[in-house]
Amino acid sequence: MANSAAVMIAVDNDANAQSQSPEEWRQSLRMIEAMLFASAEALAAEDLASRLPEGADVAGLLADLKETYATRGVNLMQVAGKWAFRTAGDLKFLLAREAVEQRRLSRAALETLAIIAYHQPVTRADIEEIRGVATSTGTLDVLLESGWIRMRGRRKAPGRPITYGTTEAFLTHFGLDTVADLPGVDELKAAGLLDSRVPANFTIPEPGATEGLAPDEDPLDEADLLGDSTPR
Amino acid sequence: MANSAAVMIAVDNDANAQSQSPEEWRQSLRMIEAMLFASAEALAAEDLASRLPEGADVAGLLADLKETYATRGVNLMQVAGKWAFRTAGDLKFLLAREAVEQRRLSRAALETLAIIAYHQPVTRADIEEIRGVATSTGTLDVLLESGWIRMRGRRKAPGRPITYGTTEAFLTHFGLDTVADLPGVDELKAAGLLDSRVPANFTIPEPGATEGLAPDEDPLDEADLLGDSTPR
Amino acid sequence: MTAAAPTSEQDQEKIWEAYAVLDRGASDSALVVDVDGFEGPLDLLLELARSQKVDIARISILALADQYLAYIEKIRSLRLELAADYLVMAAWLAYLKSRLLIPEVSDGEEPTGEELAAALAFRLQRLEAMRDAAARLANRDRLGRDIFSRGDPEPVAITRKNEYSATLHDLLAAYATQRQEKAIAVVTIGARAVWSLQDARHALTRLVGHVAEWTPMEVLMSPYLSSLGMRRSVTASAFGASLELVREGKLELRQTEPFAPLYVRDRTPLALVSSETGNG
Repeated sequence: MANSAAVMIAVDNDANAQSQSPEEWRQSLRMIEAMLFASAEALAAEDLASRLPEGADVAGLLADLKETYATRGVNLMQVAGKWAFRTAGDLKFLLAREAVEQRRLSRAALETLAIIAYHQPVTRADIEEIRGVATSTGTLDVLLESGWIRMRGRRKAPGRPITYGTTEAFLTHFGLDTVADLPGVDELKAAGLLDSRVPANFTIPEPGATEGLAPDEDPLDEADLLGDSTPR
Repeated sequence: MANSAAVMIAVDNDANAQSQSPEEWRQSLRMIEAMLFASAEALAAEDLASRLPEGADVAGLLADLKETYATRGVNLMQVAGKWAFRTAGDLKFLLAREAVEQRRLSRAALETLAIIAYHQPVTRADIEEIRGVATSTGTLDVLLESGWIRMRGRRKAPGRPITYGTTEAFLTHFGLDTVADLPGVDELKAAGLLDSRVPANFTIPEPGATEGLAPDEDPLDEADLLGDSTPR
Repeated sequence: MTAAAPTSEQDQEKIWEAYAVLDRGASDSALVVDVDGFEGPLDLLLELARSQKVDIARISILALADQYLAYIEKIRSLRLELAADYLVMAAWLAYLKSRLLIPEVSDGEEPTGEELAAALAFRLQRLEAMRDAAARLANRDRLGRDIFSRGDPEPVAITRKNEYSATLHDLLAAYATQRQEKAIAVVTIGARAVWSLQDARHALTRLVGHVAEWTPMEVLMSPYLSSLGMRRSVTASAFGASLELVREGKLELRQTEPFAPLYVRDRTPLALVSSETGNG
């Protein structure tokens, strides 16, 4: 029974947690389980901690719970820096009837989304440079409307072009904890393919964090935030 | 670890289910878990069976799962003959949140409260007579909600109007030992709260006892205690 | 890498059609690539590179340039219109080819043919990497399609609770102020019970013609003196009104000494002297 492994680990964790008795540990696990199960949205560790007994080892409890559920039909996942129960990926065939209709992205939109995700912060010109095609306004609109990308700021460069990045909703939808978890991001970085320049001068930019601004980024102007979301 | 008991039972059940190997049994458990988790409503055993491998022992699987979750933060429950995960009864409190809003009493409410404090037991008509304006239901509601006033009884008079008085919480909040500690005319004058030129016949009452009933008071009717607390 | 000016996405359609025609018309072409359409020259180059069936990283840029140029030539031979950026790319590749074929001495300023080729290879690799990334992203287990959150989340019940605050000072100030205001308000209401001069005149006028004998004012006004607080007001107003009526020649007044009762009667034509006494 694969479950026994999880139980073993849980017991080990119990032994490690000096501040909580096994009974308290078990009760805290139950509480986290209940809160995460009840919510459709992911919950931050701090939110969970605020409802647990003072001094509870939330990180340890979550690790324990994740282990326990790893082999089950419902898994504990880290998405967008938060925690959530989700059905196991291999059981998707069972759940087709629960599926909500997905926004169908055109190939151009999907490619643009990938470029924004891996290269963020990027300007429209950056995207066009990578794709070798002009980006139609519609493509960025669709992505902005989906809530998966957002205007992050303005590049500190002539014309102060708007920079784009991904959102928390993007991470949640694609089941990513952070943009550093994008598939193959490390290999791409190592190959210099996330660089905006030829690999001759080999500086590899990190795909910037989704929060905060890059060193060459300014915050958005007030007008950017007020006006319609479509950049000219 | 309570979970090991569940594991034991699962193993027992595995042995009983001749049609399914332990691996198949485990997989079926995972499937039920995922289906129940993702479903917007409770599912009948037949619903589950129709999506499980042919010949799966749904009743046995459900019993196994119910046992597994019995000690956890979420339980597998049968609701109107159908199955669903629900937060464990003792953890329901985690799903309730109290939003406390700090509010200041309106001038009308303060006046009414003071009149109730000094003149108790008072009826609504008494309050209106003293204030010279009609008292909105809202004002008394707010004061009842604050926990500082209560319905004491009914005046032995035509219409048997409800009488109001202050509570323990009132004394606690305002740092008074008894209502008799409320300052009199001279003290109010000394504190500069009353003009020294108030007419000579100006008096303020010595507040009566907060406990017990006044001679002209009846206890509240049973209906007063049961119904909504808002007197019409 | 400025050679490939971006082409609009509408233009792709034209290219796609062109390609479809080409595909049908030239089945012997070595460049049969089965795609929906090209998104610009870079996309076309990438597809051509893929058709070489080798790792893009080790592609021969020279061979690729040849392929592209041959392909463009083919389309032109079919007299199909080509978007400008495809032609710009063709010109640039022809230039690149010449730089690669003719050995050159690096002057340190201009990039060498190898550097230009490397830059193109990089762009192709990067575009391909992004294509792959997009596909991997699209094929991830996506929320609501492949993996699911709780279908019947249990709502968090938020109970709103108001907490009131007030100080004893607030309470006492409100009480004292209110009681004091009310005490003054009583006086104001008393003032409202004034018998106006007009009321008095109205009452007296109705009596004119019916008071032949000297009659004490108090007796005439007795119906109005009934309410206690009104006495002064009635007396004062009646006196005032009577003076007006005397001046108008309708009544006569008589008072024997200060504060003595005031007598009233209708004015008689002979009673001219009596009116002098009306000065109480």
